[in-house]
Formats: sequence, C-alpha cells, structure tokens
Amino acid sequence: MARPILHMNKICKQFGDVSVLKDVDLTVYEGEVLALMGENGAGKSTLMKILCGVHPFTRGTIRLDEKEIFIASVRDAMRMGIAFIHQELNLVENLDIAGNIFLGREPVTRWGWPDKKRMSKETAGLLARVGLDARPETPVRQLSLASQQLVEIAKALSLRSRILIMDEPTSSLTMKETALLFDTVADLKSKGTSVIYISHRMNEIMQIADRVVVLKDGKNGGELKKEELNHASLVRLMVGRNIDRSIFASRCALPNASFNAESIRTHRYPHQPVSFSLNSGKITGIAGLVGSGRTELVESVCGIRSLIAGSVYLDGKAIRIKSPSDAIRQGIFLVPEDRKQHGIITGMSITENLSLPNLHAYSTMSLVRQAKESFAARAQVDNLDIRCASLQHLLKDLSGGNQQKVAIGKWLSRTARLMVFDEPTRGVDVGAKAEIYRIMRRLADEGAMVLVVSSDMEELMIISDRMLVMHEGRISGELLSDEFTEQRILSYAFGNG
Amino acid sequence: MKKEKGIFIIFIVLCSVVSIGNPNFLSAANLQNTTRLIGIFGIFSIGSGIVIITRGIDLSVGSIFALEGVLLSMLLVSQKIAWPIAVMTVLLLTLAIGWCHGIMISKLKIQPFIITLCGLLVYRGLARFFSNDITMGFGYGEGFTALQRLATGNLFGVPSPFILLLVVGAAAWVFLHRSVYGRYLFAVGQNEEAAFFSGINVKRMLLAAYIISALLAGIAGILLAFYTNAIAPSSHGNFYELYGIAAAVLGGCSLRGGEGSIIGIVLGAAMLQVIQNLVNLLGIPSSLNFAVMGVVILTGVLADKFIRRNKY
Amino acid sequence: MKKEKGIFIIFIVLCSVVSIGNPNFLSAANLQNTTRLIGIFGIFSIGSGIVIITRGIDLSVGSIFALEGVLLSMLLVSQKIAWPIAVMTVLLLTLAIGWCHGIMISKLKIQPFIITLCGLLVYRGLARFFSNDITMGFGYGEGFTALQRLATGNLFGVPSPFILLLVVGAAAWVFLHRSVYGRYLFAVGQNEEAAFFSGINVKRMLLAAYIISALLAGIAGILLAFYTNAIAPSSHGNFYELYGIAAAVLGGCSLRGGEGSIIGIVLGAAMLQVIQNLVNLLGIPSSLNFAVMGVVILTGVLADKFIRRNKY
Amino acid sequence: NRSHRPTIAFVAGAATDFWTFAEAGCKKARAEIKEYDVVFRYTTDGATEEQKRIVDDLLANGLNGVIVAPLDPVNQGPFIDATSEKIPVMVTDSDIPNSKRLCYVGTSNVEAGHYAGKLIKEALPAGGKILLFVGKADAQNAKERIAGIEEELKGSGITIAGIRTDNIDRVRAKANVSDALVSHPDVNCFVGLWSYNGPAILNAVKESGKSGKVKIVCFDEEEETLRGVQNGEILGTVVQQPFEFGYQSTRLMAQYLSGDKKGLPANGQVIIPAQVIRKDMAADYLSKMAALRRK
Ligand SMILES: Nc1ncnc2c1ncn2[C@@H]1O[C@H](COP(=O)(O)OP(=O)(O)OP(=O)(O)O)[C@@H](O)[C@H]1O
Ligand SMILES: Nc1ncnc2c1ncn2[C@@H]1O[C@H](COP(=O)(O)OP(=O)(O)OP(=O)(O)O)[C@@H](O)[C@H]1O
Ligand SMILES: [Mg+2]
Ligand SMILES: [Mg+2]
Repeated sequence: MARPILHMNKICKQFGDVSVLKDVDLTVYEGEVLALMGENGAGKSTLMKILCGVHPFTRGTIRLDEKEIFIASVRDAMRMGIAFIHQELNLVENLDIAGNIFLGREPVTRWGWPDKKRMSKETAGLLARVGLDARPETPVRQLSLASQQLVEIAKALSLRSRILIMDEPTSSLTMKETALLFDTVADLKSKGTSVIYISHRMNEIMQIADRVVVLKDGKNGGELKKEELNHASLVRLMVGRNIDRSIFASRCALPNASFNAESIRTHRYPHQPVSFSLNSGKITGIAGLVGSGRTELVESVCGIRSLIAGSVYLDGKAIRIKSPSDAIRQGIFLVPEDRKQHGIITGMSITENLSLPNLHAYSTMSLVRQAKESFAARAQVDNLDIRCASLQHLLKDLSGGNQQKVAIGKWLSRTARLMVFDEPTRGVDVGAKAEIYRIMRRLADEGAMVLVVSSDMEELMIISDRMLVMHEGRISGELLSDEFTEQRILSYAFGNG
Repeated sequence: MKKEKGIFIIFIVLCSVVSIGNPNFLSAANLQNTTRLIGIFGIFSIGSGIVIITRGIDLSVGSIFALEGVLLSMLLVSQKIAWPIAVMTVLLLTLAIGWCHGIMISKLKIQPFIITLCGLLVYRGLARFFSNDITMGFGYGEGFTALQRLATGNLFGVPSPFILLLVVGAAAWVFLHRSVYGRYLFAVGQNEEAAFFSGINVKRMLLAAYIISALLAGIAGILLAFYTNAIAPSSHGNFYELYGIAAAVLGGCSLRGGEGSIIGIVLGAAMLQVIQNLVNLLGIPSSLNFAVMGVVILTGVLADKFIRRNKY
Repeated sequence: MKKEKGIFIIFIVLCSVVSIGNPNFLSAANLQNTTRLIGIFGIFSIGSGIVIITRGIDLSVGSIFALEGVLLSMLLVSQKIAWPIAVMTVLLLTLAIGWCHGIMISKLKIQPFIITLCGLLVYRGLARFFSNDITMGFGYGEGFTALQRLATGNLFGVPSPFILLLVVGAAAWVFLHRSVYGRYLFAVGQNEEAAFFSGINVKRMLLAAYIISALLAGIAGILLAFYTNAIAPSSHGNFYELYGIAAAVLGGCSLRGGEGSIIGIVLGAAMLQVIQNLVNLLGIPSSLNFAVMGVVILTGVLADKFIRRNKY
Repeated sequence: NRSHRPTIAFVAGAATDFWTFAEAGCKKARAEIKEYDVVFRYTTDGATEEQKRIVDDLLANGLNGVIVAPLDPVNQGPFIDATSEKIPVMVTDSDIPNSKRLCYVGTSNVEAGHYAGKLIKEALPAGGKILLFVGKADAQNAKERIAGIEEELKGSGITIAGIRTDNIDRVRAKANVSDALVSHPDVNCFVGLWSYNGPAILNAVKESGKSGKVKIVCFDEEEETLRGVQNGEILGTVVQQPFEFGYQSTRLMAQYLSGDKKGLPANGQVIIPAQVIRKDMAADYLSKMAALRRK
C-alpha cells in the first residue's frame, strides 16, 4: 500500500448550534482516488471546505506528511498543495477563461506584469485536456453552465497539487467530458497526485475509485475497498434504510394534453428550426452533448429567452409565451440548470423559496397567509426529505443536493401541464434521485407532460419513455424506449443520423 | 425581528442617555418637536428603504421636495386653487416622477444611480426656474388653513406627521412583510434572475418601488413645505435623500439589496432625528454637531455588530 | 475600450456643441480653466471609481477635503511649518483615514456606506471644530509660494493639476488594467466569494481600495485648497463625493461592482466639468444650471444606450 | 444668445432672495444703460471655488467688468487681485479693503450688527440672554454681524448664550429653534442672522405657544419676517437694501467703463445704509418688496 499523506483526525464542525461534523476521520494515501460518498447534507462539502481553508473547524487535527498543519486560508491550502473544485461554480464573470484559471496566482513577466501570452498558451492546453472547445479569451459569462464547470476543472488541474479535491465535478457533464476527465485523473494518479472525488453518480465511482469513504449524518459511515465495491453495498452504507417513502397526496388526473413546437428558432442557432411534440402521460428525455443547445431550447419554450420565430401550441391552441410568468400561467414550469443563479434565492429561507411561485395560492387579498405557507412548505420538505434544522434556514446554508430539492419542490405544489427539468439530479444523492424519478413518473401518470434534459445518459435511459437527441441546435434523432442503447444515442449526439 | 433588535436597543440607550443628560428631552414640547420631524423624515425614508431593498437607490427625494413645494405654493398662493385639488395635483406629479424613474430603470435598464441623479438635478433646476429663484412661501395660509393645520397640527397632542408616519408605516409594513408583493420585492433585490425564473414580473416590481418612493417623498414633501412654511428653491430639501438612505441603511437595509425592514427604517430615521436633538439639548457646540452625529452612528453600528455576534 | 467608446463620443459631441455655441470654449484661457478643474476632480474621481469597482462606496471625500484644508492652513500659516513636511503630514493623515475605512469594512464587515458616511460627518465636524468655524486661508502664501505655484500654476501652458491627473491616471490605469492587483480588484467586486476561493486576499484588496481612494482625495484636496485659497470649514468640498461617484458611474462603473475603467472615469469627470463650463459659456441662466446638467447627463446616458444597442 | 455688447457681470452668492433683489437692481440698471450687457450669476453651494470658476469662465468669454460679492473676503483677496489685472473689479456686500478692487458698494455688516444690538437692548431692557441662529457661522457676513452685536451689547448685561448653525437648511433652522426653546428656557430673545432664520424663529416660537414671551430680532426682508414685524411678533428687522447693491454697483461700473472715473468715491466705499424696519414701516416695506418680487 502506498504511503498515507493526509490524516484528518476527529474533525468536528458546528454552525451556530447545528453540529454538522462529528469526529470525522479521513486518511488519504499517495496516488489514490478516494471517493467520498454520502447522502445530501452528510457533510462532504463541509469536510472538504475545512481541508482547503474556507471554514475553520471547531475541533480536531489535520496532519500532512505526519506534521500537524493549520490551514487559515485558501492561500495556505494552495501553498500546501491542496486544490479544490467547488460544488458550486465560483468564477468571476467579467474575466476571461484564462484570467479565471490563473486568478490569484498569475504568472508574471520579468517586469511584474501578468504574462498574458503564457496564460493563454497554458490555458489552451488545459482546455484541450478537459475537452472544452473555447478560446482562452472568451469571457466566462458567455459560457454555458457545463462549460463553466469544465473551466473550474481546468483551473484545479493547473494548480499541480498534491491533493486534488473534486466536489461533484461532473454533475452537468456528459459522457464525453467525463471520459476525458477520467483519463486526466488516471494520469494524475500515475504521477502520485491523490484525488478526493465526490459524486452521486454510482457508475463513476465504480469506475475510478480505489477506495470509498462514506459519511453519514456527519459521522464516519464506513469504508469500502475497491474489491468490495458494488452498487448494493454502497447504497446500504450510505442510506442504511429503506429508500422508498412515498407519501404523496394523490391529485386528480388532468385531461389529456399535448404540446407542439413548430419550427421554433432560438438566438444561438438562428438558422436551425426545431419542431417537436409532447404528449401527456409521457416522460420525454433530451440528450445531447455539452453545448448542443438543449438548455437554450427548453429555456426558450419556458419564456426565459425569446424565440426568433416559430410557434408553440398547447392542446392545439397557439399560445404566446413572452416571459416565465406567461409560461407559468399556462402550467409550464422549468427547473433550471443553474440553481444558484436561477433556481433558488440563496438569501431567502426554505419556506420563502418553496412558496415563491405559488404565493398567490397561499394568500387572500394578496396578503400571505403564513400558516398556509409554512404548512405547504413543511409538506414539501417531508416529501422530498430536505435535510434542514428548520424551515427558516437560509438556502445558502443548505447542502447542494438539498438546494436542488428545493429548486424542484417549489413547483410541486401546483398542477403542471408541462414540467421541464434541466439537469434535475445535479448533486442529488441516490435516495433522493429515486425520489425525483418517482415524482416525474407520478407527474406523468397524473397527466402532465414531462420533459427532462440531462447529461447523465444512464438516468435518461431509466426514466424516459421517449428520447430526443440534439446536436448543434437541431434534433438529430428520436428514440422510443425499446430502442435506447448507448451506442445509438451517442451516434445521434455526435450528429450521425 | 432579529435584525431590528440591535438598532432598537441602541435607540433606547441613546434616548436614555439624552434624557439623563437633559430631562427636558422627555418634556411634552420636545417630544412633540422631535416626533414631528421623525414623522416627516420617517415617511420618505420608508420610500428610500423600499427602493434600496430592490437593490436600487433614489437620489431625487430632496429635489422632489423643492419642486413640489414651489408648485404647491404657486397653486395655493398665486393661483388660489382649492387645497384638495392642489394637493392632488402635486401628488399626481410625484407619482408621474416615480413612474418615469421606474420605466427608465426597469425598461431601459439604466442604473438607478444615474437616473435619480439626473432627477436630482432636473427637478431642482425646474424648481428654481419656476420660482425665479425667489423664496416661495405660504404666508399665513389664507384659504388653506385647514391643510396647514392638517400638516403641522397635533391630534390628541401627537403631531399629525407622526400619526401619518404610523399609518404609512403600518401600511408599508403590511405591504412589505405580509403581502405577496413585498415578498417579490425582496426576491427581486436578492436575485433578480431567480425572481424572473419564478415568474415574478421583475419590471413591474421595480416600477412599483420607484413609484412608492416618489409618492412617499410627495407626501413628506407637503408636510415639509408647511413645516418650513417657505420654500427656498435652491436649498429646500437639499441632500435630504442622504437622510433617507442613511436611515434605511442604519435600520438594516443593505445597499446590496434584498434586506431590510420597515421597523428598522423607521427606527433609523428616528435615531437620526434624536441625534440632532441631542446635540442641541446637551449643549454641544454647533460646530461639533456633525462629529457627534458621526460618532454616535458609528458607535451604534459597532455595538449592533457585537450584540449580534455575541448571540452565536 | 468598447465601454468607453460611448462616453467618449458623447464627450466629443458635447465639446463640439459647446464650441459651436461659443468659440471661446476653445480659447487658451478657457481650456486652462477647465482642464485645471478636470485635473482636480479627475484625481479624486479615480479613487471613488476604484472603490466602486470593489462594490463599495466612499462618501467621505468632501469632508476629507475640508479637514485636510483646515490642517494644511494651520500647519502652513499658523505653525509656519516647511511646506514639504506639511504636505507629507496631511497626506499621511489621509492615508490613515483610508486605512481606518478599509479595516472597518474588510475586517469588521460593516457596510461601506455607513463607515464612509460616519467619516463624512466626523471629518467635517473635526474640521469645523479645529478651525473654530472660522474660514482658514492661505492669504498671499508667504513661505510656501513654491507649493502654491506647484498646485495652481502651469507647466508649458498646461495647468499642473491636469498634468498630475495624467500622471495619476496613467499610474492608476497600469495598476487597474495591467497589474495583477487590478485584476484582483475587479474579481473582488464581481464575485467576492470566487475571489476568496481563488486564494485572493480579499481583505487586503478592499483595504487597498479605500487607502487609494483616501490618498487620491488627499492629493486632490491639496490642489483644491490652493484653488480656492481658503477653506470655509462648513462648506469646503461639501458633497464633492457625489461628483466623484457620478463621474465614475457616468464613466461606466456600476455600483454593483466589478465594472469600470480609468479612462471612463476620467472622461466622466471631464464631462461633468465641461457641462458646468457650458452653462456659464452659453449664457444659460444660473437657475437653469442644474436642469441643464441633468438633461445633458440623461441625454448622454440614453445616447450611450442606443449606440451600444445598435452594435448588436 | 450672446450679445456683442460689452458685458458687465455680477457674481452673487447662493440663490437667496437677498441676491434676487440685487438682480432686480441690476436689471433696472441694465434697462437704463443701453450700451452694456449685464449678466447675473449665482453660485450653487455658496462656495468660493465656484465664484472663481464663474469669473474664469466669463473672462474666457470676454468680460469687461465684474462685480463680485465675495463669500470669503479674508481669503479671496488674491483672487480679486488676479482678476483686477485683467478687468476692473468691484466688490459688494463684504469689502476687501486692501485688495486691488476699484471700490466697494454695500452695507457695513458690522454696522447692521450694531442696529440689531440696539433692537436687542430694547427687547431686554433689564438684561438677559440671547441666542443667535445662522446658516454658517464661518460666513463673513455672519461674523461681522455677530461682531457688531457683540460690540453693541458690551456692558449692557446681555450675554450671548450660544450660536446655532443649520447649514442653510430651513428644517434644521426651525428645529434648532424648537430645541432651543426646550433646552434654554431662560433665554428670552432670539436673533436670526440670516434671512430665513427670521421666519424659522417666528414659526417655531408661535408653534410652541411662547409668542410674546420670547422676543425676536431678525435680519433681512423675507416676506414672513416683514409680516411678523407688521403683526408685532417680531420686534424689528435690519435690512440692507440689496436692490441698491445691484443697481448702484452696475451703474457705477458702467460709468467707469465708459471713461467717467469721477463717480468713484475717494475712500473707495459706497455705503448703502442699513435700515431698521419696525412695526410702523413694515406695511410700506412689504408692498415695496412685493413690487420687486413681481419683476
Ligand atoms: N454556513 C452554514 N450554516 C449552517 N449550516 C450549514 C452551513 N453550511 C452547511 N450547513 C449544513 O451542513 C450540512 C452539511 O452540508 P454539506 O454541504 O457539507 O453536505 P454535502 O454532504 O456536501 O451534501 P450534498 O451532497 O448535498 O452536496 C447540511 O445539513 C447543511 O445544511
Ligand atoms: N458562446 C456563447 N455565447 C453566449 N452564450 C452562450 C455561449 N455558449 C453557450 N451559451 C449559453 O449557455 C446556455 C447553455 O447552452 P446550450 O443550450 O448550448 O447548452 P446545453 O446543450 O444545455 O448543454 P450544457 O448546458 O450541458 O452546456 C445557452 O442558453 C447559451 O445561450
Ligand atoms: Mg456538497
Ligand atoms: Mg444545459
């Protein structure tokens, strides 16, 4: 066995009087890929943030190379060779890709100025390595979420660290980029870098982990060696209880509905008319590679972006959707891809977030009836098993997966005609994933149309009744559930008919 | 309520200190004077605060006072128009002003700072132009004594501006903290995009905020006009927008939007007035007036910081 | 450069209009007067702009002018201290002031608006207190004529404040747009968290911004003191902070942080001065002064909007 | 809109009624002297810096003579001198005796202070305390008026209990009076040094129900002040006839520019006497002012 390089010993962390980590131990060996697993809110991100100097810990010791260390700031951690890809994107929008990658440690010329040439050159190399096709001078604000995630990865790779922490790096990546990432990880491993990898995608873990450490409710929940690793054992360690807890109030079924989009054209692909139709009772998946225009398409349908041309019909009637509120009025809801920017309001409480689109239902004469509001919020929290100390918790204090649940839950108290999910299970644990799939199915069973964009092909194959595959802004193929194979989907996604 | 606790405690401490320093602070006459001013300043501070909650800023308040005062005097004194009509006219004008600000900011997406700065300049200019730079007064109020009494009088010994503040404050509290729209305002201030994705009509909410601010400035402006009983167009209400903004920020609003409360804003406005009262009552030389004000505010904010920190 | 193009075009148009309206605009005397003022206002506007880029605000500038002016007069005229020492002393003072602001804002995490508002009040108060509310002058400058000449004179026909602005502006441009630290400032203003996660010492950057702002205010303050040659403690530099902020915002800085450029800020400051020049040169009645200023700024901003929109 | 006639400029202080009356005087003079154009300029913030820039701007535009109302006569000497090297300069309102100005047209504010002091003595024959109210205590005319009052009150048993400033904010001006009524119940005479302080004192005193108990002495001729005098609520007000400042200085400058240098007084001062308006004269003066305002 390789040499252990990092020991985290009996780490405790409290936020106010909420105890998040309780005596957690973690050892990392040289050149291994350690998967850190656990349900949403188990404390994975918190533990890693402690390791890289974002949070101070309440109690415990950290030893690096058998020497006790004190990490007071992100800079300290970097100096010790610890790099971190955060779960949420943390890029500076007004800088370009190269500027973001080298932010805080710009190479300088002889005269002390930032060496732009060198930055561009090295960035181009890094981008090729992660598979992002963009110029280093592209402003980050122009990038899609997935591309931004790739930039984050490139940034961490550029650090040449001893310990690289990746907190759900692939949550919005497709197989292509993931495969590239895994190549890179293997490469790093061979050079002796240790990787701590956090993900909720089981198959990824099976593929790359040398060892799995499971956290459960802020405590060590067990450990699995590569040999012991299989889906069932993992789930047992992580969840340890029956996943199925459906307590949904059954709603009356909607009349049959249909949705048609005819030759709609979007701003990003103005010369590419797209037509498709949806039927109630079915879950339709949209597959495609990063940047294939899936987000653009569904956002245009939901009124976030304006359509250049084309028309949409709901139940055969032409409807005009110019803003999200138009869409919502028609019963068309969107769970957006970028939850931190679009899906939730981090400075508001769970209750307020859950009730935001439904306030009118909870109010009389525009006055919010708080009892009704918190009752409904409580129901959703139970429903989705959102882990929180209280309903008044601000969203920014929730774990990533729990935030995602709130982003979905805010639409579930209403009757949807068309429910659009864009990357719905980003950062969601296995248990909750199953729960979300069940919710989708129930929505469909109740007569809603469900449209799911996801980069996780396995997920799409499990849940969809029908799949549309996109390539560069157009729908390059359509598959029914008995035709789903990885091969066919990929070949459409790469644009081969 | 948590956020206001700090400023509330500080306010109480301040009042206690002043009344120990000079028991006259609690005399009926002084309370009347001070609450009258708190009433006037509180009303427009609420407007400034609401705009700040949406992440904006309204710099035009002081100039609205000047323009409104000049017009009011022209209508009442020179044109001898019946006062209810005159009051309606100026309030409609302020509404229109707020609407203009709101449209420019929400539709044309120009920075609120710039639009309301232009407002500050233009309305002041118009006030000076209309009045020919001559002080416009209300004299002895022939023909509109009722209005004058309404604006400057007392009701059961309580100055009417203060009563009006209680009414406006209560309405604003319900609007901001209890109604759907208040929630939307906070959401817009916190994260405009997420609010948009949730189906909130962001533009309409911004428009509403600026209209409310201008309208409350309009109401306060009438009270202010009768308080001074004369409008010197070049100086009336000069830089009062800063009082409004300062009251809101002291009361817990953040210029980064999405934070604040009506109670906090009113307490902030009250605190600013008590501080000025303090300077006069404790016999501090006028030249130290500003310094004392600054030190008291700073102490208050630092104390607030520590009160809140110790709660953890 | 894209962002400044709008304001640059507008600035040129404005200058053309004025010089067509009155050819004297381009006379050497007028250019000297105007560039001198542009120099003074430009220097401190750069400071205000840098703070705004970090998403802060500095309201204390005007009061720093007053305090600094009073002290300078006391040192030079009453104490008869050699002028280089006096200048160093007041500049050190402004440095200390900036440091205080920065520490309070970055370490104690108090809103910049509040801290610098307290600064505005306290420094003005101190100026009035030290001077006993008496206007402090430099008279005929016995003993420090060199300094006076430096501050108000010309070099090859160009007013020295303008030359100083060019120097300061160039340095600030290099700092903000070419150096690593400028990058960090923008990053902090745009996304403090991301900057922090990238290992940037956010606190130190904020501290630096406030120190720079105060120091530039200090430099401009010396020029301003000799421009007026007298410091009326209660009104010297009153509300000049608004000029600085307005110049920065006009020049493309956003109060939401992370945006702006030195060239834009300087153009903004220049535009504000030319507008005032315009009012005097085109014989517009003083009472319309403000209104014209507001209308020109608004037109400029709207034009900028459309220039940029048409590019898409 | 520029005229090609030679131009005389009058650079006043902040836009207050006082200078508006002076502007009326300038207008009258302008109507009489056909060969000169007269421009009238206010400052916005009462800052000396602005006076300088206005004069600089006008000079660039071609100016033949200027009349300045220095906001800070002690320190504006160099500015006046520098301007005198280019064109003739007169000062008004406050004199700068050892500058290179042509002459001074205006009142002696010290003398006006003396008049006010006499009124105060009349109000408090048995002695007592007074409070002064003013916009900015560091303004020259305020300082001179205070000096005059102090000289006059010497040995009269009347003491000045304090000076309250309001930074040219009427609200603060009135609030200061209200507060003073609470904090200084022993003071029984209030003196308003600037024009708007009169109405501010009058209103605050009336509202507190202490009319008559507190004597009021004012300066300047705001309408409410004059009405207060008329009604006996104010003992009297000291006025300076700003109309004459504008009228006489403009005429004098025009004469000088036309080559008639004999009009200049030998001692360099044209004193326009201050006047005390009491109850009996108030009605007359009111109608005179109303006529001026209408112009
Ligand atoms: N600043 C904070 N204040 C209070 N509680 C917090 C704070 N940050 C995190 N928490 C709580 O700590 C717990 C652990 O959060 P953490 O983000 O570490 O979970 P996680 O394991 O990364 O989950 P996920 O898989 O959803 O990302 C959560 O219950 C969260 O609510
Ligand atoms: N070069 C670009 N310029 C401007 N906006 C862009 C650019 N690239 C992407 N975007 C924006 O990012 C959003 C996401 O892009 P798109 O719809 O192509 O991604 P996708 O197919 O959902 O894939 P993913 O989200 O995985 O990247 C789009 O709405 C698009 O407008
Ligand atoms: Mg996490
Ligand atoms: Mg997408």
